[in-house]
Amino acid sequence: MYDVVDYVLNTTFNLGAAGWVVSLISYLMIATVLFLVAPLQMLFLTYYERRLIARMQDRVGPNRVGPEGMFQPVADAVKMFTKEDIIPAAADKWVHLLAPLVVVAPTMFMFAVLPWGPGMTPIDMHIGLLFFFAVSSISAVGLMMAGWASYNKFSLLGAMRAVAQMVSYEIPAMLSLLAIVMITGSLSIVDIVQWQGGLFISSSDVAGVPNWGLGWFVFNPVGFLAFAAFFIAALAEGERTPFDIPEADSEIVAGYMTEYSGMKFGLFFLAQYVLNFLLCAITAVIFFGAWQGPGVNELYALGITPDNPDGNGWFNVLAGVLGAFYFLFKTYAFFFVMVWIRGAFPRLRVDQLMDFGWKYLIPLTLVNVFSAAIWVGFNNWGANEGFGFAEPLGDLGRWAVAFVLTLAINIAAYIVMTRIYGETRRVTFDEQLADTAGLPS
Amino acid sequence: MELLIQIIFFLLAALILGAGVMVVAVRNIIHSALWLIGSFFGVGALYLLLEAEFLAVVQVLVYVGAVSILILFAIMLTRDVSGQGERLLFQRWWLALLVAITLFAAVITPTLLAQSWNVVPPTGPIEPGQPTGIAGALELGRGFVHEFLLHFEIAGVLLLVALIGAIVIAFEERNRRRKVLTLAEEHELRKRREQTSDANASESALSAPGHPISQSE
Amino acid sequence: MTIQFERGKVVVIDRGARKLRVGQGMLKGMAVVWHHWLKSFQKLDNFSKTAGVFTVEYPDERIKLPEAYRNMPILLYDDETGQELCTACFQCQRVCPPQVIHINQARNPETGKAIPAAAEFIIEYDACMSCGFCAEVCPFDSIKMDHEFELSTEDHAELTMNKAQLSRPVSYYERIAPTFWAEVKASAYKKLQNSVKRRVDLIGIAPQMVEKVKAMRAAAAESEATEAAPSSAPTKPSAAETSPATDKAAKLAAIRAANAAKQDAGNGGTSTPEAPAGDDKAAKLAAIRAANAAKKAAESGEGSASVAPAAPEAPAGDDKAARLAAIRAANAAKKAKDEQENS
Amino acid sequence: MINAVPLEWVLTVSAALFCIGLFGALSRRNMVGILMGVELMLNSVNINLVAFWRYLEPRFITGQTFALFVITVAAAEAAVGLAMIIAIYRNWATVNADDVDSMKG
Amino acid sequence: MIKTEELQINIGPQHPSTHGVFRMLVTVDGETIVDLVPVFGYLHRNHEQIAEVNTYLQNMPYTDRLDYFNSMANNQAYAMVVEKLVGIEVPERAEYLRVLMVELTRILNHAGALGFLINDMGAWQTPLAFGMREREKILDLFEMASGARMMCNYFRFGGVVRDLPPAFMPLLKDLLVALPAFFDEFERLLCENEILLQRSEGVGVLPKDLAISYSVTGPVLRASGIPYDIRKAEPYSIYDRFDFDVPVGSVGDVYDRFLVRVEEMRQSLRIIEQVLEQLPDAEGDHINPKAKQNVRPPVGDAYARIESPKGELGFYLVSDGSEKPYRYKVRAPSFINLTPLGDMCRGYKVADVVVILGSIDIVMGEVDR
Repeated sequence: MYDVVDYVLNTTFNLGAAGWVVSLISYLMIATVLFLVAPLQMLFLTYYERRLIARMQDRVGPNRVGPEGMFQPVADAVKMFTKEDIIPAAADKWVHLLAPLVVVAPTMFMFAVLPWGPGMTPIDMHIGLLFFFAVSSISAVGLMMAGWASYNKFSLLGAMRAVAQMVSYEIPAMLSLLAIVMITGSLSIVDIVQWQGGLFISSSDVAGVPNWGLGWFVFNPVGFLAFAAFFIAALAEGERTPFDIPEADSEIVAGYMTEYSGMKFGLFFLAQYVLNFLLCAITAVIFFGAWQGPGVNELYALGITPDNPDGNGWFNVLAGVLGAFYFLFKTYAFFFVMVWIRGAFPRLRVDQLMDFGWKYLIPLTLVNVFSAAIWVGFNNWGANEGFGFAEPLGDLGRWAVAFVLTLAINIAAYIVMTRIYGETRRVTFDEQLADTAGLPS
Repeated sequence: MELLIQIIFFLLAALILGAGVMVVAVRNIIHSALWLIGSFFGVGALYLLLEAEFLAVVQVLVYVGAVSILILFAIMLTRDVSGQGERLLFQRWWLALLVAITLFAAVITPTLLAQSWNVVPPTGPIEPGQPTGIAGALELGRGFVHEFLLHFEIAGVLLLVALIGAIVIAFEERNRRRKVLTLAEEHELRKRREQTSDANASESALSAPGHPISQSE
Repeated sequence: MTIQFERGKVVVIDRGARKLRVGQGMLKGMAVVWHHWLKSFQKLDNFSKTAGVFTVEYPDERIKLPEAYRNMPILLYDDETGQELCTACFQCQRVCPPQVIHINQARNPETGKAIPAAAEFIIEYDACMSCGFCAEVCPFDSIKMDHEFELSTEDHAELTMNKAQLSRPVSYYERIAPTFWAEVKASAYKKLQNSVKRRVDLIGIAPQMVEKVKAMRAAAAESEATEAAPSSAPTKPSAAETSPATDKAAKLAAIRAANAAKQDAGNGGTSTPEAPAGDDKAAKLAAIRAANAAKKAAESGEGSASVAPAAPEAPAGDDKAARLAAIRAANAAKKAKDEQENS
Repeated sequence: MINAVPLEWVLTVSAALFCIGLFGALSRRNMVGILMGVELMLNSVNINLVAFWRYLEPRFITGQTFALFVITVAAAEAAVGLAMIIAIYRNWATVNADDVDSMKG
Repeated sequence: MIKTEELQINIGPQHPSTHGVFRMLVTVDGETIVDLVPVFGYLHRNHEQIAEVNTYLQNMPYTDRLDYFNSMANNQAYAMVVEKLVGIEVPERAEYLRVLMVELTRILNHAGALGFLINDMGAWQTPLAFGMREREKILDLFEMASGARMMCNYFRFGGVVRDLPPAFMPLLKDLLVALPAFFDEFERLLCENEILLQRSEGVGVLPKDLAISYSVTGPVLRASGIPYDIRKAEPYSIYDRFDFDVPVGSVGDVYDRFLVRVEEMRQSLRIIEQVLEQLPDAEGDHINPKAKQNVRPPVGDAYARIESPKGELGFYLVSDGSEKPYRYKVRAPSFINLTPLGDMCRGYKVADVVVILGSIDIVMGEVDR
């Protein structure tokens, strides 16, 4: 983007703009595009979800407005805009007003580090992953504000639940990403994506694997367990079934959104769907190689890159389109899974949710961090770090040993943990009564 | 470029200080906490301006994402937050003000007048093994497992101790907690009491005569 | 524990308590949903299927309603002659659980004798509970249950249906319930023939058929006249003029009756319901009640100077109800006068 | 940054924030308010550390490391402090520092 | 948790999961329920008093409106009590038709009730949609036979209003193919689901002897382990001619109630299959031709009860010899099963309230009458 703006300003119009003006303009343009993309994603996702879940329930879903109901979300948005904005008399007016903004703004920030295609990352921060999660944690403040300012018991209860849930599930999410970060040795999202070239085996682990763009993390045991744990945590972060407790309509009406109407409610809705999109996207990025896929790397190699400054620009476009297609396809596939889960499961109770996060997911991800260390040891370390004994196995052999070891550890951990957790959860009636034995009568 | 940075700096300074003043001046403790979050955010942005990206992100993650949430939780769990009809400050708040202003004067005078801070970053030939440029996350990570390993471990232990300590302090002992008996538990207890007093009357109602269902075991 | 009954036994449900649960139950559930998603591109067109879209996209496609379907009651009349099957036997009015059927028996304007036809027949659709008793008990197969269910309206009072709105031709019912009608067709028509014999003039003709029947009769008369003699031609216009003339007379009579009722109100006569303006339903009900009262007074015939027929003050803007009430009141008043004179 | 804004400015902001925090910690009755004042002070310290690191020793990580430790300590302090406030509230039903004047629970 | 003040929350009367206009005044300590007071009467329609100004026949469509989910069962109970009072014989075929309709009603009621229960647990409509799909089919059959989907008004004193139309049987046979598949699928979807287990195991336990003293009936009682089913205990109509089992639970929690209902649907299916085997072919024998509909029972009283899908549904009538009942009383299972709700919820979490309420399976039309 910088190059294009620079070319237009300084070469075509010969304005002689300073470097920072050029970068400001180019960043603003990118930001505008992303800012427009976010609501469109929300509009599309609501439609997509409603049609999908309807099909899962043997229904048809909205199909009246526009072809196949395509404009249903637009109609909903218009309705949302034109509704009366209600502020409860006892509410804290300013906080009530600010809360939706505080919730929406971070989700917009998070777009800054998403890689849409090769060379199409808005900002390649070297701490991109950390940025993503740091920013996502801000919206918890907004939820708290919304719940408190509404002056409603249901709102406050919902906000407390939402915040407790978000804060709790950030830990397993971070821990499962820690395993990936240990393997790549970088927090940069671009590096993580780059690492996932290969064919079922990453070419970064084993040199000489053909790079078809399929060396995703999910294909190794560490990555798979991390993926499962992360996706579950993402469901909780995005308040999706079975963790949609903060807005459990059968219990606390609509949680922190109870006292919101019209556009402010629309903003919450926007934030939620955009967050869901982002969580699906980041899952696709970290575990499924974002834009990686057959053909993208080859096309990109022919385009203009830092290594190959005199390539053909059209190949950049082609690689970008293909990469963005792969990326969005994976993202929507994850959203499909979210909807699928929503279609299949009831929701947990709030104490069960906390138990699940703290007593099951966190230990499991801790074991996975241990596995990741083994993986890194076998694949990346040499004699210097004390892994000289593995050298004679060769790259592939070391990979295989690491694979078998981590697979065994992870499966064992999964079964043992599930058993222990399951036993503690399944308090039979007799045990429940035995628990009363010590009670004062 | 420089002007832009200066403008940004002043805006940030205004945010940090203004929000800080609001933190101590606002009556409603929730508003106070929200202003505190604003101040934290300003500090985080200042870190970004100072090119400490990692610290900026950690600031947001820890302060905005965790500490402020903790504070908000603590406020909501403790009391009515409006603060209406109560004294906001101690009776001798002017003393505190005096101390603060004196300290500020004492610190700032030598800073601005006596010392020349016109420091030039060390340039010159870079020795082999010395880092180049501005240290980032990578160098920090290296540092934590080499140079500052002990410090890092101590920080970890500190956090663990704080975690356990917080739980121990805030934990309500089991027998002090209110236990609401469910119907089944209550019934079981009553049954046991009856059993101890009258060993005979413990059969369930099923075997009572006159039950409509004739049953054979 | 198994308790043996005479046939069958008591089974204690297996809770699967000792099963190892590592998430396979959730996966099973997801598999079911996946199966439904795949199958959702077909239609569930058969009762033996359990998957496939079962939505009926209502305004576009409609389920064929079974013959027995019952929504709201309607009145049948014969297609050709326009004769209504109803004889105002009051069976339906008596059996109706929410009491929403109101019938007014027709009378011969000259003799005052009851005619087997309903002068007015009102059903309050808004309170009807669609139980179908009226159709069941009707001995003349006149009242039947309709299949029309799109009755929603913004105006509550629109759901009070009078005879004109209730009447449907027999062919309509034959179309929606062919076998049901085939069973009763013969007896229904036989009974209709009997009651038609006792009807006079246009009484007993479905309101929407009145003009047609009139035209038909006029045509018949004309053809008769042309056949018989040209001298009887001047009778035609007078016949055509009768209806506005009687209307006017009726209105006059109604006004007179109302005045009389007002005067007699103090004498312990039937009370005069004062309907608020604009309340159609109430007006109609009041009209019917007043007419009934008048009828009763006329029938009892016991020197009813004190029991003057009461006419409602018809609200402005409700022509139909007002006119109906007026006619009825006028008839009753006339009758009462006659009887008074006789006694 | 270092060319546009002199170090003194940053230090002034830091000192001012420290004094605001100090005033809050000394004067507010509400214990949560006191804790918030302390958090402000810790933040100002961090600004100082990062500023010195950036202006004086950008190639080494000592300043940032120190700041990170301060954040760690702050987080620990917040957790323990708030736990104490909750425990106190449970026993005294107050969060005003001057009402809590007994050493016995 | 931290010691907090008790908080009072109103769940209802307008609330998505109170199954109508029903209010629960919940006192909570944190998330734990200390006290729960059910408040009802928002849907009171004076049913019993209206019945005393109506004739006996006119009450028949009003009974449809009691428990609008299973009007056929209500009709049967009312028809039975009047027949008992007057002494009307019911032809054989009519009895079979009645049993067929009531067992279909049981399936549709349980399919709907389980769907709503899982909905209250937070599933987004899928089990409900599946249950409703089968319910639709059964309602189509009802419509074909009686003319209405829900307010069937199909029963008359001495039989049923009309015989089955010719198109009925083929569709019913198709449905009998679908139903076992539906039950299996429903079980696969939910019965082993770990989340459902967590939400329902050990929740809302109603111990055996308390269930008896609370006088609850139906699946709620059977889930507590009492094998009490009026169809077995006091076989009315022709229920002594069918083989079917009575499923009982062992603990009495929400999970048991769920499983008992699933199993009862299977048993109802068994009964329907036997009905189809045994159904006599006599055309026009759907109603006793001698039975008058505008009855004038002799002076006296009668009580008749059936095992409705929700429990014991009884009608008590006192006749003074006129054409209208002198006294008319409904023993509504929903109402009596609702009485232990407050005690059952005590000690559980707020989120469990709606689940326990859903597992009792109430219809407010019957509770408030």
